[in-house]
Amino acid sequence: MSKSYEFVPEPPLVQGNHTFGSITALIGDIPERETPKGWYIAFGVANLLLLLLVALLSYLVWEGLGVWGLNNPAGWGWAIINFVWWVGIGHAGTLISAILFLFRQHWRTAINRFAEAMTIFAVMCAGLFPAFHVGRIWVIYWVFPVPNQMGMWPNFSSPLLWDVFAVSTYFTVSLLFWYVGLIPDLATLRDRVKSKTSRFFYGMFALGWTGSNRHWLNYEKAYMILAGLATPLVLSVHTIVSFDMSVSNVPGWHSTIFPPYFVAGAIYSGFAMVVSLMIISRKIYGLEDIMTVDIMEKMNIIMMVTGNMVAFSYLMEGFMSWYSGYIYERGIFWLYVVGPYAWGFWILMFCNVINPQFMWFKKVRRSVTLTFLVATFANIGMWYERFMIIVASLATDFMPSSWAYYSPTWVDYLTYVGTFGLFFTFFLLFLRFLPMVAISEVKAGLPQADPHYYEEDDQLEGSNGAGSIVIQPNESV
Amino acid sequence: MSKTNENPTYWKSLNQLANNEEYKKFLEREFPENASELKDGMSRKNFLRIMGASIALAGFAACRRPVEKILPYKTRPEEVVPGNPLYYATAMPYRGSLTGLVVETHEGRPTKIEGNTEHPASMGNTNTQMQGAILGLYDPDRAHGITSDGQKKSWDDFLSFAKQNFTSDKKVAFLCEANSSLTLNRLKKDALKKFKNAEWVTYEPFGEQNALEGNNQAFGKKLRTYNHFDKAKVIVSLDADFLQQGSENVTNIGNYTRGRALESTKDSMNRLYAVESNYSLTGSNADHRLRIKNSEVELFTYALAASLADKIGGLEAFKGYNNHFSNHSWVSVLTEDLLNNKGESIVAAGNDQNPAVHAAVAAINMALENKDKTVSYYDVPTFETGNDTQRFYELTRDLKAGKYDALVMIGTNPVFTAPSDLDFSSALKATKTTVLLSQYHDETARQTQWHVNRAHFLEQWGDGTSYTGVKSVIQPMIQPLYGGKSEIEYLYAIINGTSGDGHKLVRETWKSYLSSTNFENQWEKILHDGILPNTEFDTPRVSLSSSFATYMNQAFAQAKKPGDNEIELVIKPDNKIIDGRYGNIGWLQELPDPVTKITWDNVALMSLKTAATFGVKNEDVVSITSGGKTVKLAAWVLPGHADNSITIWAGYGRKGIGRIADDDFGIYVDNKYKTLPFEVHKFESKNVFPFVTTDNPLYHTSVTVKKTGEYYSIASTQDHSSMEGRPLARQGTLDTYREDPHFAPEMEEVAGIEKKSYRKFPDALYTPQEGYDYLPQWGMSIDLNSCIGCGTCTIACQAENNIPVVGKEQVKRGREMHWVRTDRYFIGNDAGDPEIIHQPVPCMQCELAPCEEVCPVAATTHSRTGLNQMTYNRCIGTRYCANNCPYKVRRFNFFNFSKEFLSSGDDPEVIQMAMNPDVTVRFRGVMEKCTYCVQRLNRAQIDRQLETKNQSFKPVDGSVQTACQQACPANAINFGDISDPNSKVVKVKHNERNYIMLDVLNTRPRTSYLAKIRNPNPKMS
Amino acid sequence: MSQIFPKWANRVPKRLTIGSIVLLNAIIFGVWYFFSPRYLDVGYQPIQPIPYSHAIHAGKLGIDCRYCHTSVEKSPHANIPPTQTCMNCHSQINSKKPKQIAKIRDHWKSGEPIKWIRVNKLPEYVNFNHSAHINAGVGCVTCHGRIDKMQVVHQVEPLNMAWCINCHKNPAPHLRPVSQVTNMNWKAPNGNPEAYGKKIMAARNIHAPTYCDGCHY
Amino acid sequence: METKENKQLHGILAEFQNPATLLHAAEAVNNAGYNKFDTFSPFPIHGIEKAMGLKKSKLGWIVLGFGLVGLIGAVWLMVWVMSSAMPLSISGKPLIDPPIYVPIAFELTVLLSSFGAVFGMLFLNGLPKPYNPLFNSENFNKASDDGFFLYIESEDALFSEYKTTELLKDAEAVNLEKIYD
Repeated sequence: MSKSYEFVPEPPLVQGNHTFGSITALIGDIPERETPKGWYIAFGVANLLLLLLVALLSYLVWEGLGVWGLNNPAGWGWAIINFVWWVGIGHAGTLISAILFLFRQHWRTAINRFAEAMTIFAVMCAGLFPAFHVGRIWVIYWVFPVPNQMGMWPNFSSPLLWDVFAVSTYFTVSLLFWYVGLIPDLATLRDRVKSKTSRFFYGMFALGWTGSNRHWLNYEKAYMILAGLATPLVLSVHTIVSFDMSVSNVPGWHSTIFPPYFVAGAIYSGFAMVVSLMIISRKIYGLEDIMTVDIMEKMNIIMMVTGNMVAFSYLMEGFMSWYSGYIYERGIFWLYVVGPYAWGFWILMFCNVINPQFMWFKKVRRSVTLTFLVATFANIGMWYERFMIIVASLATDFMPSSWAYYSPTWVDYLTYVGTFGLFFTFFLLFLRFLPMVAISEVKAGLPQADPHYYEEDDQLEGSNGAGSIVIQPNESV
Repeated sequence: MSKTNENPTYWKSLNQLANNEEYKKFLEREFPENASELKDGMSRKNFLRIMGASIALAGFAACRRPVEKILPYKTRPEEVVPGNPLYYATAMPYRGSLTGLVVETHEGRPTKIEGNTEHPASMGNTNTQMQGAILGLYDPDRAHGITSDGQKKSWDDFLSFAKQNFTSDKKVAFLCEANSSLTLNRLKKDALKKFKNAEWVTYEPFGEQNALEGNNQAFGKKLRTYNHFDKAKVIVSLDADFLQQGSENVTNIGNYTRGRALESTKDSMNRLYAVESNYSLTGSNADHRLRIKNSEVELFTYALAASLADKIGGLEAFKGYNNHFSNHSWVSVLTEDLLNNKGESIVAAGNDQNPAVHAAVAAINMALENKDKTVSYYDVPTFETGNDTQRFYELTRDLKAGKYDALVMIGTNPVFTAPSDLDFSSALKATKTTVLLSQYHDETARQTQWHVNRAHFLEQWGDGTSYTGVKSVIQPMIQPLYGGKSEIEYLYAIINGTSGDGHKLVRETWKSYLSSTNFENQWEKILHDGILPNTEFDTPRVSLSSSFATYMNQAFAQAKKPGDNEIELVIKPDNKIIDGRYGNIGWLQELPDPVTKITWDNVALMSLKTAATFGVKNEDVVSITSGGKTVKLAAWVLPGHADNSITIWAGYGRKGIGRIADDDFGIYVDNKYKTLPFEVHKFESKNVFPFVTTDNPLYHTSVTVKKTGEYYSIASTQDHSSMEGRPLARQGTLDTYREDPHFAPEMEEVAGIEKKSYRKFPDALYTPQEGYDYLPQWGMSIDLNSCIGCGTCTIACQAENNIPVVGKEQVKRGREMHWVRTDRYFIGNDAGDPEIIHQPVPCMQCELAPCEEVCPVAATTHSRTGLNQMTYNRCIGTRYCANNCPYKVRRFNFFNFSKEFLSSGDDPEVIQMAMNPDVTVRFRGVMEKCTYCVQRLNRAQIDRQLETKNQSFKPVDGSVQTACQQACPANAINFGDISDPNSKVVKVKHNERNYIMLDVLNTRPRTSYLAKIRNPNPKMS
Repeated sequence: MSQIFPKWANRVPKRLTIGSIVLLNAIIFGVWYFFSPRYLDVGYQPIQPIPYSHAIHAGKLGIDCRYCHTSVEKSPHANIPPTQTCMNCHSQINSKKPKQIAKIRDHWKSGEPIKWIRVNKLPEYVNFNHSAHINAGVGCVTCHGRIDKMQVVHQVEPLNMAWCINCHKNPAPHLRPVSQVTNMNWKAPNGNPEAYGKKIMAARNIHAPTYCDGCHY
Repeated sequence: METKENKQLHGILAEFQNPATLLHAAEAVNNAGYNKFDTFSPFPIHGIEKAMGLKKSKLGWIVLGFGLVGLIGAVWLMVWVMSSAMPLSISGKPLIDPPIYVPIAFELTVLLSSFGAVFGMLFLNGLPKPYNPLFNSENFNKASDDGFFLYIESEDALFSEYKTTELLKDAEAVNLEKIYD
């Protein structure tokens, strides 16, 4: 008696009738193709903002931190908010690459490359702030364990120091991970581009990659290990960032839920940013076939899940502040809700609690515009979350006598805007000169990449492997 | 330190110094060591500033070594050991009487002022103005020389001028500040002898003239009232802010707190009733406070007197009198409480109240048999006869009428302070010759012919008497920085047309007080101790004068109940700058007002209800009109202020005095960055003296107030005044204390500890590192029951630790640098009429300090003496420590505050001289905080090592004091070695009221508090 | 395609790696050596307004340090002697350098202080207390070197924090009897300063602070 | 402009239709006993390492080494600094306080490991190698696009121009090319 199972395959990762060659052409030609006008305009704006950033930071260093809106209870302000926000965004990239790689989620190939790029640039923006928010940046090297004539060393029990190590490690590893991924594609470009200079540079960075399978063997191993290392690293980084708060005793900071809560938040905002960037670049460079709506939907689902994790931690915070019976904790939560910064709290509630719920609807998940909207709100919301945690908690802590309202100065505003200049300057350069999709991985993802694809020709002729396979029970699989 | 206080080095040697060339050089600031430190200190900071721009240079810091000169003495005065400070006794003339001081000098420049323990008016304590005097001395804005009609003149010019113009045939008027100087008094007699029909008038805008006149009416003799608050059981203050105002407030604070000190549950304490319109510092310490209009205080007094008259004799004048207070619950309760404490009670009236009120109060105290028990009436020989106020009015009118050839003014500023309808300027115009001696080229100086710049009391020889009459000598610590002259040299010159040496003049005077046989020895003893003991004024036996009844009856007739909806305006002397005389002292301007916590400004204080009626909130500008005069001021809601009454502090809104006193935002105005969202209106003037008129001296009964719709930003250091139900500043009533002595520590529940006794903490996860037992373990205790919240500790700390003034804008941003702040909380359910509790908060020196573990570069760590040390030169300024400090006592240099503070003004180097050479001047971008004055501790520790040949590292208990402790007029702060079970501080910490703020965090602070105890009258509730 | 890089290019990467490693080490060493106070400050020898020779006064004539630097035992500062101190002798004694003596006398007459140039200097934020060290038995020579052999005084020790801390962590080898502090050529008996110092520490109850506000406040 | 004359033969490059044929070819060549040969493809081909008879990569061991250096180095540094080089009382915490070592120890381990992974990989692959005889072949460009190649070096013991060519022909090579160096 025979039973037969129907196997409904995933929708193909790459849509349209693509061969290896066409994939190469699709992405590999971008540096060769002449650049869209939009790119130049965007790049110009980004550069202006970058200049603004440089100017403001010089002004800051010359005049002193007083030019920011910091005051006595609120010793940290926008600088640290922006830092945490950017680092959070910087999470998606390596996370998508690493975790999804380990979980064999092949749809990652469409987005991992520029997600990683985004990570690197975001972390660069983030890194600026902790450096410039110190009072005497000219001695900031004291945070590194460098032997010196004072015989002094850093204090390894400070979460801030852990942060220094975490963020710099994260940046370095992300950079390596990204570059390793780039090597074969750089080789591809090296072999395509015409001009001598670009051949020289691509050639130099391709390190003479030939596509030898002896090399692929070590390469894949290395990539796998890096992914394995990066995954805990990603989680550790925001955990340690959250230690900056949770290890101290400030009400609203001193809470064990922070690490998971921060990581969830980071993934939430990170994916939001990736989605937005993906939506933009697929439009500009016509990569709809690779960055498909299915992939967008998958990411939206992750956003929804992490968003709800964040919402849950808000709930827990409220509950614990009541349940602990710790009047200072209770006080601060009450102040979030009705205190001087309540407006921030409610913005946050909308963006991080209501907003992700829209993703329950398939229509929203699959609609490009709506997704873009939701993602943007998610990013705004995550900024406000950090604002509430850092400023609101500090400004109204144990000592009512010292409570004071923190108000940023124009320098704060413009510095934040300036960081976008830094981010997009690099990001646009990346889009322009580097393969924004992992060419070799996409190819490897194609059905014809599998040697077995060429057996049983008769059955699979021309169907890109997207047909359904009937498996007989008596067959052993 | 105080070890040296007990035997400060003899003056003689420094006296020889004064006449030697080298010492003069000295004053051109050529110090052996410290000057170079300071100069170089600045250059280093400049260097750092540049570093900000080019970090690359950092490595070469050492190569660019500035060549540094060392200038030794020619011949060093024996007692000067470079690097070791010297202490000299002197005295400060403060609002008409002297307070004994001991001044710390470093290589000839005074750097810190302390109270003189020998001196009864000080008893080792000081007040804010005395602490601030150091900055007053080094004020670059003081007048730099003698001027005549805008021309710079020399002292000789003045002498020759005096010779021609002050001939004996001239009709001369003398207008003098309240001044107790004996020599001045001696010269005054000469003056009156020389100039026939000359007039000598004493004028003080906020002086004791009303009190004197009152006593004059009551007893027929001008007598000075002195209240022994330590002896009283019941104190009734009728608008008397005796803890803050008046020249004897240091003594009062000491006595008052001594009368409330509680060592154990058995002790008893006095009870203070306050009746006032403004919420004064005294009111904030009262056990019961009645807020009524200022104009009603008079009526209340009479009602009280009347109700007493029914029970006891001596108040017949009040029999039958009654007004709307007569059946007020307060009157009956007070009557009863006062009668129960006959001879142990004090009724005190405020200096600004009518003479009649003082007369009535005098009668009440007589009737209650308080005289010579709790109240003394002193006969002060230096007083002129007659009513000072009236005499001043007449003098001015005569001057305007041109009846005088010359007007000689000593230390007053009538153009600024005199009643506006007198129009003193025209009096000056009408007089041919006018001369003025004053420290600043002030409003009056600009209208007088000759202005002689006055020497600061630290620069001059002088003498005088304390409030109670104890004689002291003022000896100079430093040669006049700007060649100023003392009042005696000035007066001598006017009389004789020749220059008289202050030193000789004073000795001359004192010949009559000391026996001629061994004058020199006594003289030296006086200079050494700072006082001539047992020389109080005598207290004549007095009785109510026959005319008293009639006088009171006139008073009854005049005293009317103000209309309920009438708005009254009360002008009060400022708590910090009095009538503006201390206006250019940055420390005082930036000191938060003890009750409102406002800095840098005066405001229109009003109650919640009144503010509501005008529809204004804090910082809304109101225009106040009375008698044709209008002043625009920011409104400020002060809970507990009387309704329909507005209080304004005088002394603000000055012009052309100096960069601090003038109508702007302190030293951060021009050269500094301003934040956009925070915008400020500037006004013509915040001066309220125009309201003062001859018939309404200090309050107006009906004024009109309008909301202008403008907004004027006020820099207050405390935005939030509720404790939010958190047990921070803890208090209880005497009864609760007696029932449950441990009520205070039990107010916060800490897991694992039932009865919290001294140094009993919940366990930590690990065994904490302890201090070394061969070292002292420093600890502090602050008694909230003694603390009255005056803020002297803040200024003392600022003076000791080189803390910069940051200016109004920065304070507004919450960046004030005070290492010890005084928190003021409103308590009680009635938002309109709350209680106040004050709580000084320095660094708690936690043993498990949250700030330390979070510093990435180990800039703040723990010393083995238990201090939470702050290493400025290691700090990179992450401000993480400040975030993690639950007590919020850390301060950050957001700008290069010290540099701005030290290098601003015409003569920057001068302010640098005020800096304490033992303390690093902090530069931009570093954190700073209280370290228990570690420079003093280390010095004491090393001195002890030297004494004991290294056998002991622990200074003897009491031989080292922190600046705040030493200055505190209430003796609320105890400090010492807690590893020594017999030290005072340990004894205090064993008191049941001892508690630790935020002990739930188990930070194990070395500083603990004693809970405040109030002594309410059960009948009141 | 044709080759982008010539054959020799394959040798570049290895050489680059080795080269950069060498360079890096060179830089580290350079900074470590040339930026250190031991290189920058030691040997600082300014020309003094009057070529006063410690070699003659302290060395040849054997005048005790404290004759001029009187406050060293009782004050944080070791004072520079007042002109008077010079005059104590040089009002009578003429030396081989009459011109210089004349200078001093001029200063004495005019009262104009002699502008000596400072040699051993700590930053402002360090509070070094001479009396404490003298009292503990740290010899002058320990920090100032053989002053008695210096014609013109120069700095002999780096005076950087690590150098201070080094001694504070283990003072023993640098201790001597208080009576011997000014003795320039004192040697520990039994030639073992470590052991001898340990005895002194025990006997004189010597503890050197190694926490920050021992010096910084 | 190089000519075959002044160059000597370096090996034979064969192109194949698709991954499958390359796989089989590799198998054939390997079975024939060649070992100085290599296959090239724009992406790693599943199972080819078996076909080519390659051993497992040794990269793992290198990474482990680096990782241990990071871990031990970090912990040693922190213990030494906090307890011996700079023994300060910080918040009264003990001088040796393991919990605080965790984050930095972890981070440095990861950092060093990933250095190991990347540089180890490059080392094992003998990269960077900008010059490669294969680049002389115009056709070889496809190796990074959609070409599948097998290359047998002339150094190989079994190499003989004729036999090798035959072998490759049998393995369905679509295109053969001599590579000169």
